[in-house]
Parts: sequence; C-alpha cells; structure tokens
Amino acid sequence: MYLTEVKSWDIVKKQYRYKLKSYFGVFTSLVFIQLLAIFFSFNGTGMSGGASNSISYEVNYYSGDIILVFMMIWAFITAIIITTKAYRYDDFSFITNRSISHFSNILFLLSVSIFAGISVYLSTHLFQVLVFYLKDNFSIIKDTLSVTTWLTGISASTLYIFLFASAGYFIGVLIQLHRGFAFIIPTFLFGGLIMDGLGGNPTLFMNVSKFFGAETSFFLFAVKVLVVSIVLLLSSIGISNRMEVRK
Amino acid sequence: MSIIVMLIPILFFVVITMGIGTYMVRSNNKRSGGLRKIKWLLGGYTLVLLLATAFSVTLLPEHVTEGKMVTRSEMDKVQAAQSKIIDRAFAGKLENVKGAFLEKENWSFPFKGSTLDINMIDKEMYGIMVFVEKKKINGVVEATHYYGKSYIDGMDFTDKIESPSLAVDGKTLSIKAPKMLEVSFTKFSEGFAFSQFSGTRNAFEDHHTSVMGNDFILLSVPSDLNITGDVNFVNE
Amino acid sequence: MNVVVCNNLTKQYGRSKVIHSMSFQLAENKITGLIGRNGAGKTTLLKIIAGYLHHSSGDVQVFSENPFNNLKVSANTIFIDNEMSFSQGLTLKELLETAGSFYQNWDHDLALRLFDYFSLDPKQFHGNLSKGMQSTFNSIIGLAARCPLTIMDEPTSGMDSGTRKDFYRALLKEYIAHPRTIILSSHLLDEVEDLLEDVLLIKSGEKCLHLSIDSLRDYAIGVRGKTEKVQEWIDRIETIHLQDIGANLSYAVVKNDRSIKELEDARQLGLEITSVSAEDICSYLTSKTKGGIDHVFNRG
Amino acid sequence: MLINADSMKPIYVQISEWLENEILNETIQADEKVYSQYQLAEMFNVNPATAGKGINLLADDNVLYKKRGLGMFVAADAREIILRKRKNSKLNTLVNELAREAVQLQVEVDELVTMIKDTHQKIKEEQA
Repeated sequence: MYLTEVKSWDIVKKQYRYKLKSYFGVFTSLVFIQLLAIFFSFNGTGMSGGASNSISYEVNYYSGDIILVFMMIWAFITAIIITTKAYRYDDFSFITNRSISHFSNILFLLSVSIFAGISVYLSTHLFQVLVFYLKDNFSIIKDTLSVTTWLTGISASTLYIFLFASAGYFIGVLIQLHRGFAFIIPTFLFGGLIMDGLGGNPTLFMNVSKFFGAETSFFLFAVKVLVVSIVLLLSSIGISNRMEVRK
Repeated sequence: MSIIVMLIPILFFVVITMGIGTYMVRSNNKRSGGLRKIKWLLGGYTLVLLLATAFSVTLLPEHVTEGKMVTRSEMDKVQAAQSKIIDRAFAGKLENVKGAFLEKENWSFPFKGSTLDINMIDKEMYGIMVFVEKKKINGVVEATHYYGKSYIDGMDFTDKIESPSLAVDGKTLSIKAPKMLEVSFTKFSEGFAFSQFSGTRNAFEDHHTSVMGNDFILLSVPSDLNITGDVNFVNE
Repeated sequence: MNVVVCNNLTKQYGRSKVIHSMSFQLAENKITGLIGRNGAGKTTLLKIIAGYLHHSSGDVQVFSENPFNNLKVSANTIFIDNEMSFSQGLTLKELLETAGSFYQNWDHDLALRLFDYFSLDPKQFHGNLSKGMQSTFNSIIGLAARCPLTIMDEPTSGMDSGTRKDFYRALLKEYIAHPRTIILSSHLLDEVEDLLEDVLLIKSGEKCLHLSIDSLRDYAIGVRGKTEKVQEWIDRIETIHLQDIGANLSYAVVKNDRSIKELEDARQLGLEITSVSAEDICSYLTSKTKGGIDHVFNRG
Repeated sequence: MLINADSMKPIYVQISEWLENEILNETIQADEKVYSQYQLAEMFNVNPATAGKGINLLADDNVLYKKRGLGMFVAADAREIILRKRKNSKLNTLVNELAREAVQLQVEVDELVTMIKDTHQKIKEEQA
C-alpha cells in the first residue's frame, strides 16, 4: 500500500473543522452566560442624581461591561477545558501531530473569540431593547458611535476575549503537565490579588489592568494583546513538548 | 474598611469565575443534544441578537436623545463663568450676562405705585435670586428670568427648564415657583472596549458630572420706586 | 521493505522498564500478532510505534521515520484500542464522516455497510455505547481507514463471540482485498492464530520470539509419561515447561530440535510425543515459572 | 512420523490435503487452474501466507506447476504423484508401527509376513 503524503496546512484545516463541529457545545454555555450577563447588567453600572430650584434628575447608567467581562471569563474557561485529556485525545484518534493540534486549537479559540466579540456588541443591544421595554424612563441617551469607534470597539472586545483565552490555554496546559498547578495557580493568583489588596493599593492588579485598559491607542493595544497572547501560546506549545502525545 | 471594599470586586470576580467554571464543566460532561440542537439554539440566539440590534439601531433613536455631549472641561468653564457673574452681581455689578446665561422669559407690568413688595411664594421650598436695577423708565416694571446653562452628565438641559410665574397684584410682585422639572433617564455606554479608544472618557475615571445652572430674576424698575423684600440692587 | 524497525528499544517510567531492549522488524503487508500476557508491555510498545509515547533509548523507525509526534506516520497509521476517544458532541454518523475526511484511502461505503451489519445506531453517541459496541465502532474505523499501518490493540475486547468471528473474517477479507501491514495484539493467540502470518511474543517487556505462525506451531514438542522416565529423558535438555499431570505422570515441553535418535530414545522409554499448540507454547514461554500455575500449589 | 497422529495437523497441510482430494476425485482436472492463495485464505479463513504454504507444498511435489503471471495449474500426472505419495507416507507409517509392535510382541519376520499376506488376500477377495 502506498504511503500518503499530507500537507500540514491541510490537516490543520481538517482538525479545525472537526473541532468547530465537535466543540460546538461551547456555544451552549456562551448563550447561557451571555443571558446571565444581561440579567446582571440590569443592576446598572451606576446611578447619579441631584436637584436644584427647578430641576431634579436621576440618571441610570448601563453598559455592556459585564457582558464583556463574562465573555472573557467564558473564553478563559473554554480554553482550559479544551486542553483537558478528554478533548486533547480526540484529535489523536485521527491524523495529527502536536503542533497541528495546538494550531487548530488556537484557530478555534480565535474563531470563538471573534464570535464572542461580535456577540458582545449585539447582546449589548439586546440588553438596551430589554431595558427600553422593562424600565419606565423612556429617555435614553446613547453615545453616538462613529464607524471607527464601532470597529475598534468590536476588535478590542475580541482582543480582550482572546487574551483571556490565551491565558486559559496556558494555564490549562500547565495543569496538564502537572495536576499540582490546578491548586498552585489559583492560590498564587488570588492570593496575590488579596495580598495586593491588603497592602492598601492594589498595584499589581491595577498595573496589569492599566497595561491594557489604559492604553488609548488601539494600535498599541492590539500589539500589546497580540504579543502577550503569542508569548502565552508559544509557551503552551513549548511546555506540552515535555509531555507524551497520548497515554 | 477600605481593605474590605478593595477585596469585594476581587471576591466577586473569583466567585463569578468559579460559578461560570463549575457550570461550564458540568454542562460539558452532559452529552449535548448533538450538533443539530446546538445549531438551532445558536442560530436562534444570533437571530434574536440581530433583530434586537436592528431594532435598537433603527427604531430606538426615535426615543433617544442623542446628546451633543459637552466635555468636562467645558462644563467646568461654564460653571466658573456663571459663578463669577453671580459673585460680581452680589457685589453690585451685573454685566456680561449673555454668554453664560440665557434670557428665558420677559415680563412687563404697568405700575404706578411708589412701593413694590417682592413676595416669594413658598419661600422655604423655592428661593430665587432677585436683582434689581433702577432705570430711567416710568410706569412700568420689567422682569427677566435668566437661566445659566445646565448640563446633566454632559447633556444640555437648559431649554427644558421652566421659568417661575410672576404676577403683580396691587403693590405686590409675587413670584411663584415653576413646575419642578423632573428628569429621569437612562444612559447607555457600549462598554469599556468601545470607550477606551474614543478619547472622550477613561474607564478609570468617574465621568458622572453635572452642572446645575444658576438662575435669577432681573427687575428693571423706575428709579424712584421703592422696593421691599429679599432683593439685591445692582448697577447703582 | 520493513515498516517497523526497532533496535534496542527501551521505555522506562522512572526506574521501571516497561520495554526492555527490544529489537525486531515488521515487514510490509504482513499481519503480525503481538502476543503477551497482561502487563507484558504490548500496549506501551504499540503506542510507541503509533507515535503517542516517547521511547527512552534505542531506536524505533516507522516508515523509516521516528514515529513520535510525526505527521507522516500519523497520516499512514491508525491505532485502534478501547481507550480511543471521540468527541462527545458528534454522533456516530458524524464521526464516520469526520474519519472519512481525514484518511485518504477511506472507504465510506464499506464503513456504512459494516455499520449496518453490526446494527449500530447512526444517531447514537460514542460515549453512550456499551464497551463491545465501542470496540465494534472503533474497529470499523480501523478497517475502513485502510491505513498502510493498522494497529489494533485488543480490538475485540467486550465483543460477543459472534461479533468477534465476524470482525476477524472482515479483517481477513479487507486484508486480502487491500493488503496492508497489520499489528494485532491479543493475550489470546487461539482466537487470532489462523489470521496471522507472524507472531511477536513478548514477556515482561522483552522479546521472546518473533517467527512465522507455522514455525511457532512446530516450535516445540511435548513428552508425556512416567515421571522418572520423563526426568531421565529431559536430563540434559532444556525444558520449556514441566508439569505433573497425575500420579507419577509428567508432561514436559522442549524445543522441537531433537535428533531422530533422541526421539527414538524417548519411544524406548515409553514416552508419548505430542505436538504442542501455538497457544500453549506462548502460554508456557511467557509463564513466570517452568511449572506453571501448578507450581504454586506444589509446596511438598 | 514420530509425532502422534491424533495431534492436529497444521492448517497448511490440511489445505494441501484438501487440494489433493479435489484433484483425486477430479473436481479439478489436469491442466486446470487451482484456487489462488487468496481464494484459499478466504475459504479456510486463514492468512494468505499460510494458504500459500499449502500450495507450495504441492508445487514442491510437482502436483502443481506454475504458469508465470497466471497462477498454479494441476500437473498432468498429479493423480499418480498424489497416490504414490500417500502410499509411501501412509504405508510407511503403518509398517513402522506394525514392525515396532511385532518386535515388542516377539513376532518373527516370517510370521509377520504370512499374516500380512493372508489379510491382503482376504480383503482382495471380499472386494472382488
């Protein structure tokens, strides 16, 4: 029987298609978590009010922040889940090698991040419509979005989500390398955050979030996110080279 | 206390992450109902989202006041200008009113008497500054209600504000509070990913600022008229 | 051409060696049975060949390449075992289609006909199947993929005897129609014996024998008779197996390389000479002690 | 043959004997093509190599001959060869057994030959 020659890129595409189909279940949790986020968003991000001689006012502020944050957490956990054995071994029932497996995983995460990024924008609008019908005050103020703001906004949402997915992937691979990381990482992370908080000014937490959140140039922001994500993903690939392919 | 306050968002984040994580791992273990069911779910959801977005983009604007937003520094400038004018008015000099204040309403009452008493109805609830300017006019009292530019969260509300009602009965000018303007509205922002690069606001700054404009009534009266009541004389 | 070549192949976890300095070659288009007891290292060896596990030392080549994490090897090899994991989100039918999209030689028609024959439900999920049904499904994929190297690790575990027979028959017919290199591991030689061309017998991670099935059947002879006569005859001969089979009766198994004279001697001693089935040879060769299980009970 | 007849014959021997029987009862004629090793493998459910070995056994005895690219064919004198071979191997075994038994029972050669002659005569008469 003659041997088949395969092109890596061809197999990447096949694995990617297989993953889109077989990991399709992650979209169930996406829908559920988005709806949950919309529900939480009804609390509003703030309220202000005041009065003078002839005027009294009350403003309720709503934003899509919670939806985006929830999607970031969702992507983080999705990435961890797809590094687990149950998912990892699925690839190896068919043609693959480890780089292809990682690469198709990354493509998958990128795709769901893009979908999640767009759906954050869309579900913010669903939320607005719901607020419009469920709250009495009909005066609504919205920022007018220019096309550029709109595009950068959706791209930035996608990048934020992908950043978290990359972090989740990295942590997931660490946990696969050694179960102990499942306890070390949360302890380290949350312990660090709390110690930070106890110190009075949460420098670490603030610095990390400012590194991304306070960047006002979209180009620099995109560069920052992509560089950090690529470092995380390459590290994941490097770490996994220490493991057996399948046990 | 402050430590606990600091920890709350972190704890909230931890709890939410753990909650979402548990749910996702659980739902992951359950056999999903196959590709078809999820496709329907996702397709349906996406359709709802698209409809909602189309609706909010095309239909909501009828109900939406698209604010011409004023930046914080502009508001600060407006407020400073108003205060300056009022301060100087108390010192007896009212000038350069236009610009910072709008002329909301004018009244003109024929008046023959020698003494005019200014009476504020519901003094406890409503107090408005009254400035009096003596002019070379006869048999008439003119009143103007000025209102300073008012912004709630960057939106100009000056036009919506009503003037008090003025009436002369005998030798009394009574000022009655206008109907209270109650503003209650909802403000949406798309989220930090959208505002981060638009240059207007910063996610790390509190952006809720309002300017409640000062208002006053300027009475122009014949120079020989004697005014009683809680008033301030300007431009003597 | 050799499809699989191993030289001093060793695999160890920590200090324990699971595969110990194994050397052998598997020629193209042969069905080789990998036979050994549970824990002999069959699965580990197969996973190294399939490219799933690192080897610790020595050399292994599949299609003249190191198989570990190798795309070319992966594309031309299919590894079927009962731990095979498939997406829980896809139905069996969707899984078959996916498999078809990967393997160039895939015969979808064959897959569907086997699927029907073994009455699998296309809408079912892999995780919901019984163990036997899972094995059946995995084996269908293994057959239909028509990979130049097809590795099946205990493919029939959990199948009922009818299905086993059907599967082996299907395997043979597929092999005749589309010859390929097949490695079939089993702890029961009996069941697969007729299918095999070669046998690779391993014991505690070491190669024990690698020969054709016909040579294996001629590999040893058994002698039966009075204990002292048997003892006398085997005095200077290395025995593979020695067993008491009743009052003053013994059974010995030795390599089938005795001279005619020695065999005549045995006859003179009143010993009965028998052939030994391949299954029994494997079982004797891989047993820990020469006396077999009886040894445990003979404390006298 | 020193190995007991009651033990199982290897499959390739069984296959070659089956083919011999087919030739003896003329199911397969002289100069006719015999089954290929693959057909035999399917029929007996064995590895083609094993089936091939059975065919080679007959080729070695000149029962079959090879036509290049066409396969194996039955030799013209296949039946004779088979008969001769069977006679040899079977009788040899039996004679061996017989002689051994005779030695054990202290039967002399002449006595044994007489016994054989008588029995042979008897069977011939019965068949006639």
